[in-house]
Parts: sequence; structure tokens; C-alpha cells
Amino acid sequence: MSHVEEIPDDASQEMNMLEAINHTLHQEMRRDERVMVLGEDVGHNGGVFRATDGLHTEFGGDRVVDTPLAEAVIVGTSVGLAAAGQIPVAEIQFLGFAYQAMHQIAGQAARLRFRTRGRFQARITIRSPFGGGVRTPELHSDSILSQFANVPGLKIVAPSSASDAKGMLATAIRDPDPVLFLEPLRGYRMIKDEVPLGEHLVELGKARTVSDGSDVVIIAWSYMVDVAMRAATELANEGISARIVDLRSIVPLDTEAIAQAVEDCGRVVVVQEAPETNGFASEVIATINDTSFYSLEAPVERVSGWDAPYPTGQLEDFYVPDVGRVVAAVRRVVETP
Amino acid sequence: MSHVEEIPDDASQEMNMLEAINHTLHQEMRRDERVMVLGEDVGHNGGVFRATDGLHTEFGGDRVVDTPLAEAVIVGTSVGLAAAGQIPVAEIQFLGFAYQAMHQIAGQAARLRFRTRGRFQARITIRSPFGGGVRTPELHSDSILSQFANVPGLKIVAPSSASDAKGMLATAIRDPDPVLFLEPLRGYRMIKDEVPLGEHLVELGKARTVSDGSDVVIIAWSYMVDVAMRAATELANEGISARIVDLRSIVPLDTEAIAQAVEDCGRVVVVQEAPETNGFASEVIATINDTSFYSLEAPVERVSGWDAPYPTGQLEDFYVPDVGRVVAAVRRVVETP
Amino acid sequence: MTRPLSDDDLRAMMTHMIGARVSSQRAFNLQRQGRAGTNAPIDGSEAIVVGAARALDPTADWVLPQYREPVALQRFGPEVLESYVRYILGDPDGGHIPEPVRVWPPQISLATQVPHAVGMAWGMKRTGETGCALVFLGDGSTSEGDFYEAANFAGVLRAPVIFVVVNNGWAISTPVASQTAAKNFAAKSHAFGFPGTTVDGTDILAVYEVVSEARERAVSGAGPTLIEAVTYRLAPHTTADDPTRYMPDDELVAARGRDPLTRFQKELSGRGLWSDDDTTRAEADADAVMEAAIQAAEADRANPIELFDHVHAIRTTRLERQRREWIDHYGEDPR
Amino acid sequence: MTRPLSDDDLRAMMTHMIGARVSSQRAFNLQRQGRAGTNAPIDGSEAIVVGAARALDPTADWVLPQYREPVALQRFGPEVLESYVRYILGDPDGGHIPEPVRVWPPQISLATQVPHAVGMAWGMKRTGETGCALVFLGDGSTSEGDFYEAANFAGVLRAPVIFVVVNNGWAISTPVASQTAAKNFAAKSHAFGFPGTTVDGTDILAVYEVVSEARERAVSGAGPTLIEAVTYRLAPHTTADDPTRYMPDDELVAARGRDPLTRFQKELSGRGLWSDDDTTRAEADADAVMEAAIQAAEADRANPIELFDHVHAIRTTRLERQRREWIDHYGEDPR
Ligand SMILES: Cc1ncc(C[n+]2csc(CCOP(=O)(O)OP(=O)(O)O)c2C)c(N)n1
Ligand SMILES: Cc1ncc(C[n+]2csc(CCOP(=O)(O)OP(=O)(O)O)c2C)c(N)n1
Ligand SMILES: [Mg+2]
Ligand SMILES: [Mg+2]
Repeated sequence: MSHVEEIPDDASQEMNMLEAINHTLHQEMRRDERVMVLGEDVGHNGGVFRATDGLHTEFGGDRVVDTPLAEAVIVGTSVGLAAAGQIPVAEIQFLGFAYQAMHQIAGQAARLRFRTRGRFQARITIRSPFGGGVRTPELHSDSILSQFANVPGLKIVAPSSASDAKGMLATAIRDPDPVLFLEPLRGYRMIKDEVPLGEHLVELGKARTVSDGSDVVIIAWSYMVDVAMRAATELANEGISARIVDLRSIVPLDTEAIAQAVEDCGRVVVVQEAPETNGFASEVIATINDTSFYSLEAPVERVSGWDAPYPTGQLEDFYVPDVGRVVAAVRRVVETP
Repeated sequence: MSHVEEIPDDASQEMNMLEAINHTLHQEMRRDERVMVLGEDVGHNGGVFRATDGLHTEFGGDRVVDTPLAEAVIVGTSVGLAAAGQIPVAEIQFLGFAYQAMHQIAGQAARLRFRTRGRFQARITIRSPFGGGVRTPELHSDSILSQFANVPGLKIVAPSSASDAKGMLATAIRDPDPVLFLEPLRGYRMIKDEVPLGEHLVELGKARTVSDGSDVVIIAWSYMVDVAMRAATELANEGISARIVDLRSIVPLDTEAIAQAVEDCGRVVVVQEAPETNGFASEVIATINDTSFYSLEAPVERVSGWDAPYPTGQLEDFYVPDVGRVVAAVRRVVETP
Repeated sequence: MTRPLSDDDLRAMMTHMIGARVSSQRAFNLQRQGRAGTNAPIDGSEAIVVGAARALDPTADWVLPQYREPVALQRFGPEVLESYVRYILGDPDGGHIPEPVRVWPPQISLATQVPHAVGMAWGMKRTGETGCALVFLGDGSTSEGDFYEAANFAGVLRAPVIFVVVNNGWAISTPVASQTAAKNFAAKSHAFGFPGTTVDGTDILAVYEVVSEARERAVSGAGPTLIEAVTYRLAPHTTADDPTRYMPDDELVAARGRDPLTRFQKELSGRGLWSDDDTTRAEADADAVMEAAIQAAEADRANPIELFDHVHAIRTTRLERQRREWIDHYGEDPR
Repeated sequence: MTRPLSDDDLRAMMTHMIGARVSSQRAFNLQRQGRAGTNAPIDGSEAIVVGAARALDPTADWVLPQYREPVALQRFGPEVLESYVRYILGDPDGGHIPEPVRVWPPQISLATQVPHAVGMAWGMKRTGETGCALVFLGDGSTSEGDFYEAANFAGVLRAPVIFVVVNNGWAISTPVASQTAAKNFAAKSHAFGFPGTTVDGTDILAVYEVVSEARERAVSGAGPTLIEAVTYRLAPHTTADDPTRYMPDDELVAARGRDPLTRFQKELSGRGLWSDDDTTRAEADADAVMEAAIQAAEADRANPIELFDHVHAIRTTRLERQRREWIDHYGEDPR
């Protein structure tokens, strides 16, 4: 611990998602000088979205490194750096390009500890934006987290608020194991909330109840929480009280929180941006089947992207789940006798 | 069609899985001279398991190509070959190394048609063995098909009999779209059945009822069907009548067959080699939730590998689902009041 | 060996360079007006793409672009630009360049197009077609495994393929010095066992020359060539980029002094083949073509239901079911 | 520059080469007896691994092997072989080489260890440690993107890393000529901007020399070196392989005539440093060491419940639940 800042315990500030991430990276780099940031354009440019803005100036090119354009080696050298005692925070510029690093993420980083029986640990955070709605070119918007969720040894988090982004990023960086930290592209500037300025850690594996309700629970994560919240407002006007559970942590999954919500509400809608088939919503449903089958008053509804590749800009608003589709699904599940 | 063999309509022969695959590759290459086979050691060596044995001699080095050791380029050149009118059958030596080609499989081959609005099609079959139980080194046994199941545009099949291996491989090669054809490593020589010698096509997307039963349905695919069959035999002694449905086709999924079996039996066990979290069994359960919630008399049981990386040889018999675990799961689900 | 260029060729090349610049700038503005999505201007690379295209046979050869090149591939037919306009408008048909135009749509996943080019070249070789595949990639994209894996395999296959590395000095904010310590990008060909050459990418005639030779090698069965064409990126990386954060001003100013358009214009003027009037006319023509393409594309936006098309040759039952759900929710045509 | 080798060094090197060959053959037989899983004999590469190891400082440098090398890394401590024996027995602890031994376990996913080596070297550079990382990879593995991506980045970083390409002529059944058209593997360094050199991998003293120089470069901050060490695979690829299907007999016979062990034995005999008795003793010693390692490993097989360990630093609730289910089914220790 090379530096600890003096911040009043209760100080906080409204930030958007990007600001919260940037602020956290600064704090964690000050706190522990083993923390390094590496990736494409993270240095002088401060990241294509400015998530790493200012880091290069403060911490220098030795700790904030513009890598060549090669995702596998960003993750692969991170594994080596971690084994050598550094704490790499690697950026994959868009999650769709994590495919290029899949063998290093799933095949190497995730099993380094297991393979070496603890001799080496891959204390690596891999940050990456994902998700649609902002008219990006191909593969930038793809919500491919389910491609990683079956990989043992890897943790995956996807916060939906700036405050959680801070708390979970700090926790991820301090976690001894590899964490895939997923940032909602569409929410980078749109999501804004109060972020504690001092030490703020959010345990990985704990869901967050965003708003209370009793007729139905909407389970979502990342930007879909925002969609769910807007749906809930609309539903409230119709007299339907929807609870919203933000998973936040995909792996580990907060099975207890899910079970509790299902028990309380009896009816469930799961919302995901990914294509339906084998998206992570399937695991949520399978988990509910395991823990809460008898609490269900109707089949779980899932609202997903369609089983088509993420489409071009003119089509995307009809691909990503929107408020209308969530509202309709809630109505269906609530009306089921 | 360059060559059609004269084979009596009803001729058949007992073959093991490998023989059936080899036989089919010969037939399809004879049938259509655009079919090429490429991969590591598929030529002179006839494949490390001999799946491509004899092809190099019969069809020459122009059509049966030993590639450099680079999975991404095996799939990536296949995309180009397909666009140029060839029909590549690419081998990934073990499915665990498909991670290296993930960006070409999921990011390119699977969406070539979509991206070009039909101008190009990726008529590619990617063959790969997977699954455990044979004491292979790391990553050879990993059952990572769920990492591909959320990828739109890609078909995935995993036959459990030699006859289906023939029928589905021939169909895959003739299918205009990319198909991931998964071969059960443990069943290569152990699985043996009658294979029709003439034209034999099995439609992709159709499950197969392996054995009838009414108390419970066991849903499985690839080598787990064999485990399920042995479990069913044991269960029969206890008076439990288990139906076995072999999915065969993972994507597209035979939702109707699943719904029918659930309706008939009311109780379900899904068996998979993959780790539990977000393995394909989750999608099966989510599908049952969608179609057959009210037919369920008990929560679905899933029997999976554990959420740990595929372990070393001394541990693997305690990792891959075995007859005992399937039997126990069936008992649990049947005894649920 | 190299086919000599007629005066008409030379004038067409100048026209295409100007057309590329104009289209690229219109596309940029279109994004600023909120009418198009993120796009990547070509400014600085016109000589490379137009020069290379001139050395190819559009009826026999294939071009696999990265994403900046489509505006400069007029030689392969007007369809390339028309599709590109749809592409930046977010129209799915932007990915469709109709038959028989031998050009692939833009590739976003960097360097993944390189193995595709090798595969196509290999396929052509197998069927005895006389032709080659030319693939463009940026300096930054050479760092991706796909480039090396594909180029290495191409060497073994002696496939008729030409790799053109457009070295514009930058990969977004990352300068070449952070990309590789190799002497230059041409030197990478040593790893693959075929010739590599560096050419001044602001000199369209030099580019024409080396690509012509590479094509000759390719179609005669002598195998691949790696060409590094050196230029400088004269515009932001894309509409989403702010190069003042990282690009040294003096470098940019110096590079503007080596603008490939100015250079070729001077050359042709000196030969009496080009006048300022020609420039004015070429610009106006290009603008009109672009305007027409934009009008056509904007007038004919996609019905979002098309997202269910071309996923597979035939829709699966599940996709059919989803499509029905979609119609129930959005209607048959929610445009 | 190169540290001169004492007579003791030379004798130790001979002993280690013999030890490697003996261990490798015992491992092969162990598989044949059904006591071990698939394993890959080192035969033919002993001089490369032992020579390279001798040039390193086991207290300062790291070795990242592919999968053939562990039997020849005695210089880094007996733990390497002990773990390797467990490894081929399918014991999870086979992946654990205890502190402070600076050797990684075998890597199965080819070339993925190359970026790890670069990362380690980079980390050492950052913290000012004097040392380097040496990574072994096969001729076939050079075709993987990971090798190129990592070597290219190492060039930019001037990381203290040594890439040793063990060119044994084959990648399973694929000969070098199908792997690359490059003049040789050393030439690939042109793509990365640091020196590459080819050495006779049957000549342990030559290997020692070039690795010593490369280490000197590395620790003095001059950056990476690529070393191609040429030999021939004298045994099947692995216990699962049948080389008679693809390996020309005359090549193999010729290569047996260039056995690195014979060569060095002659050299040392000529200098009066080695006798046939020494060989007999070295073989017997190696056999005894191997026997002890096998005994120890067989006597102490893993409890399968260990599959739940080391997945994460702390087990997740789900994994805890699964572990309880496992115990309910298999008991606490089903060995
Ligand atoms: C695989 C992959 N990684 C990252 C990106 C994000 N990205 C888009 S363009 C670019 C820089 C490309 O540089 P270069 O290849 O030199 O081409 P240029 O833009 O200079 O023409 C990056 C990093 C991407 N599109 N694909
Ligand atoms: C990524 C990956 N692809 C394929 C394989 C299967 N495989 C194991 S060893 C081998 C050949 C390796 O050849 P080379 O690198 O020359 O090493 P050698 O065995 O000759 O020492 C192959 C293809 C693998 N282990 N990993
Ligand atoms: Mg560039
Ligand atoms: Mg080799």
C-alpha cells in the first residue's frame, strides 16, 4: 500500500459510469503500486471512451501501457505479469474482441491457479464495454458474456450503477482471481448516481434489490436494469408492483437473493441483451428451477435479444430488449392464472 | 456430383464411431469434389485418431491438407475457401483448442451469411472430438460446447451413435451453413452400431428417442447418452421406467421432442459433461420452462460436471457424470412427491 | 511486366482519388449531422487503394478491405460505394455487395479478413482460376495473430494473395513505434518466406508498380507478396476520435505537405493531363454520385424485421417462433 | 561474456542429458504398463534443454517449458522431475512446482506459454529484478498467433526474454516444410525487430553459448533473442503416436547417427572427462531417482475431492454446494 487518501467517510459525488471507473482506477493505482493498466489506446488517448483518462499522466508509461493491437497478448502477458507479482488491469476495447483472447481468458487465466495448485494466481481484472443501442459497427455491441459463464475459475460482473461500478471494480482489482468486469456501453454517460469518494467495496456475488415490489420480480443486469426500471414505472401506473433485482455479479451468482425474490413474488421475468439460446438467462431459470420451483406461480418469462447476430444500426432498436417488451412480458406472467 | 456409389438400399454394417466418420468422409468426398478436408495431421497421418485415414491416399494432398498448427487460420481459410466455392471440412484436433479459433468461428464463420446478406455463405463443417474419461492431458477433454451455443448462425450437433454420426456428418457437409460437429472422444471406438452403407441423412434439429419409458425422461447428448442407457438398465431393475432422449442436435434444438417427452413423463433429468453453470442443460431447462412448465411434476434435475476446470486423470472419474450420479438423480426426481 | 498506364488510366486514377476523398468527407459530415454512424475517413490512403485497384483485374481478382478502403474501389464498380453508404447508415444491405463485384464488405474485427483472403486465393488456385486476392490491413492490425497465421500459411501454400499493409503511422492513438520493433512492416515477410517490399504510399504510380509486380507473381504461381505502403493518417481515426489528444501537430502538418492527391495532381498537371477545372469537375461529380447514393439509401431504409433474414439459409423453428413474437410485438413493418 | 564451463559443469551436463533420456524412456514405459497417461518423450532434444538450463541462473531466471522439457531441467532442482512424474500420473499436484523453483509446469495449449513468458519478463523488468524468462516452444507451435503476438510485443517492450524454438523437424506428423516457408525459424525474428539465430541443437556446447549470449543481452536491457535449435525427434511424438505412418525411415536413421548424447559423450571422453562407467552410473542413478519419484507419486495419489480446490482462492457458494453434493455421493475420500 503505497498511498492512502484522506477522504471523509461519508463524502460522495454524483458521477456517471465512466467517471466512476476512472476515479476508481486512479484510487486503486494510488493505493497499490503493483496495479498496472494495459490495453489498446489506454495511455495517451485515455481510452477510446476516456475510462483511463489521466492515468498515463499521473502514473507514467511504465504503469499505463499502450499495447500492440493484439487481444490475446494483452491477456496473455497479464497472466505472466500476475505470476511475476504485478496486478494487471487489462482493457479489451470492446467485448466482441475478447473472442480473440478466448484461449488466454478461458484456457489460461481462468485455470492458472487450478493448474498450478495455487503456485501462481491470475490476479487480473479484464475490463470491457459491451451492449447495444449506440449504433456501433459490428461486434462492438455483442453481449457475449454467456460465452464466458461456463468457464470455471472466471468471475464475471456487470454493474448497472456508477456506485456499484466503483465498488465492484475496486473489489475485482483486489480479488486474487481473474475477473471479467463488464461495462455498459450505453450507460457510460447516461447512468449517473452518487458514488462514495472513500473506500467503497462491493462484494462479488451479491445481487442488489433496485426497487421493491411484490407482484413480479424482474431480474436483469448491466444496462437492462435501466430498461427494467423504466418498465417498472410504466407498470406501476397499471397497478403492477415489480421488484427489480440487479444480479450485478454473473459468476458467482447470488442464488439466495434470486430464491428470496421468487419466493416473495412468485412470478419472474429475466431480461438479457444476449440471444435467447443459452444466454445467461437460461442459467437464471435453471437456478430458479433448482431452488424455487415450488414458489413459481407461472413459468418464468425471458426477454432476450433474438437468435440472430447483433444487427446493424437501423435494426438494433428492434433487437435489444426495450421497455415495451419487458412490460409485455410482465403482463403475460402476471396475467397467467 | 462427381461420383455416386452403387450400394443396395438396405445394406448396412456394424461400425464404431470412428469408422462411421471415416466412411462418411470418403463418401462425401467422392460425391462432391468441392469437399476438402483440412486440419492438423489429417493427411499422411490420417488424423491422430485415424478419422481421416485413407483420405490422403485416395484424394491427394490437394484435397486433404495438413495445415500449419494454427486453429484460427484453419477456420479462417475455411471461410475464404467456402466463399470461393469449396466445401471445407475442417478438423480442430481437440475441442479445447477451438478457443484459439473462437473469433473465426463465432465472429466470422457464423455470421458471414448475415453480414453479407447472403452474398457469401460459410458452408463449413468443423469436426472436433471432445469429452472426458480417457485420461488425456489438459484441455483435451473439456466439454465447451455451451461456449458456442449462444452464437447465432452456428449449428452444433453431437451424435451418440455411429449411425447418427454418419447421417449427421453427411447432412452437415451438405448444409449450406457452418456446423460444429462434435465427436465423443470416449466413444470413438466404444460406440458401435449398424450403419447404413448407402445414402443416409439425418436432419439436423431432430432429437432421437433412444429407449422408451414413462416415469422419467433422461435428456442427454453425445457420450452421456451411453451413461444414461446404463443408468436406465439399472433403474429398470428397480422398476423405474426411464425414457432416454438423445438431443443429437444442440442447435437447432428439438423443442417439440423435449416438450412431448416432458408431457409424457412429467419428470426430467438432464445430463451433461460440462460444468453446471450455464452449461447447455440450463438451456434445456429454460426451454422446458417455456414449453412444458405445467407438465412438470417435480423440478428438473441436472447432472453436470462440477464448476471446476476439467481435472487431471486421477480425478476425472469423479468429475464426469457417471451412472451412479444419474441413477441417484433419477431416484430423487421420481421420489419427489 | 507491368501493364503501362494510358492517359485515360491516369486521369481515372486521379478522378478516383478525388472521389474517395470527397466521399470520405461527406461520410464524415453525415455522421456529424446524425444521419450516419461511426465511420473511418480515408484521407491519406487514397493513392494506396486507388493505385492497388488499378493494378488488379476486377473480373478476376478479389479485394478484401479493412474498413477505410471501400470509397476508393470505384474501379470494381459503383456498387462498392453504394453499399458502403448503406453500411455507414446502418442498413444491413451495406454488407451486401452484389454479384459479380469481387469486393468484400468492410471488416471490423481487425485482421480476421486476412485468413479469408488466403482461403479465397487458395480456392482459386485449386480450381485453376487465374486471379488473386488482395487484402488490405492497417499497421496496427499486423499485430493480430490472424495476420501472422494467415501469411505464414499462405507462404506454405504459395497462394496467389497480396497483403497490403497500409501503414498510416497510427492505430487509433498508438504509433507504429509502440506497435512493433521490426525495422519496417515489409521485413515481416521474412517470417513467412516470401518477398516483402516497402513503397511510398503517397506515390500512386509507385504503388501501382509494386502491386502489378505482386499480381504477376501471384497469378504466375510464384506465391504471395507483402507490400507495406507508407503514408500518414490525415484525418481523425474515425468520427468518434479526437487526434489532438495524441497526434503531434508538426507531424500532421508535415504529412499534409505530402498529400497524395496534391502529389499526383502536380504530376498529371506537369504532363498536361490535368487542370484545376478537372479537379473541380471531379469533385462535383463525386459529390453528385455520393449524394445520389445517400438519397437512394435514405429513401430505402431497411425494415427491421430483416434482422431475422440470412441468419441461416433456412430459418430454424426457434427463429421462426421468435420472428412471430417479433411481429406480434412490433408489427409487420414498424418503419 | 559467456561463463566458462568447468569440468564439473561439463560432467553435470552429460549426467543431466543421460538423466533426461532415462526418465523420458521410463515415463514412456510407464504409460505402456498402464501406470501413466500420454506423455511426450524428449529423445533428441536433451542437448537443447540441458544446454539452455546451464546458461541460466536458477535463482534469478524463469523457464516456461512446452511439455517435453521438464525431464531435462534438473539444474533447477529435483522438484521439477518429481512434479513431472506426478503430472504424467494424472495427479493434480503435477502442476505444482514448489517455491522457490522458477519453472512453470508443462503447457498443453501450444504457444500460450509464450505471452506468459513475455509478461513475466516484463514484470521482472518493471520491478528491477535482474533475470530473464526463457520459453521453449516447438517448430509447430511457431505457427500459432500467440507466438507472433507475444514476440512482437516483447520486441517493443525490450523485455528480458529468450525464445527457444526447438525445431525437431516435426509437429506430430507435420514436417517443417508444411509448417512454414520461412528460410528458417530464426528468420522470424525479423518480424519482431530483435536478433534471431540458428544453432545446432545436437551440440550442447553451441546451445550453451548462444543461450548465454542471449541471457547477457536480456539482463543487460538489450531485449529479447530468438534462438532456433535444430535437432530431430528420435522417438514417437507421444506414447499415442505411430511415426512409422509418416516419418521417413532414412531420416530417422540418419538422425540417430547425430544423437546429441553420443556426440557429447565422445567430446567429453576425448577430453578425458567421461568414461563408459560414468554412463552406466549416470543411467543407474537416473533410474533410481526416477524410481523414487514414481514410488513417491504412486504411494500418494490424490484424493479426488481435490478437484474442488484451487478453482478460486476461496470457493464460491455454488462450488461449496457442489462439493457437499459430491461428498454425499462419493464420500470424503473415495480413493
Ligand atoms: C480485433 C479488434 N481489436 C480492436 C478493435 C478496435 N479498433 C478499431 S480500429 C483500431 C485501430 C486499427 O489500426 P490500423 O490497423 O493501423 O488501421 P487504421 O485505422 O490506421 O487504418 C482498433 C484498435 C477492432 N476493431 N478489432
Ligand atoms: C493449441 C493446440 N493445438 C493443437 C494441439 C495438439 N498438439 C499437441 S502436440 C502437437 C504438435 C506440436 O509440435 P511442436 O510444436 O513442433 O512440438 P513437438 O511436439 O515437436 O515438440 C499438436 C498439434 C495442442 N496441444 N494445442
Ligand atoms: Mg494505421
Ligand atoms: Mg516439433
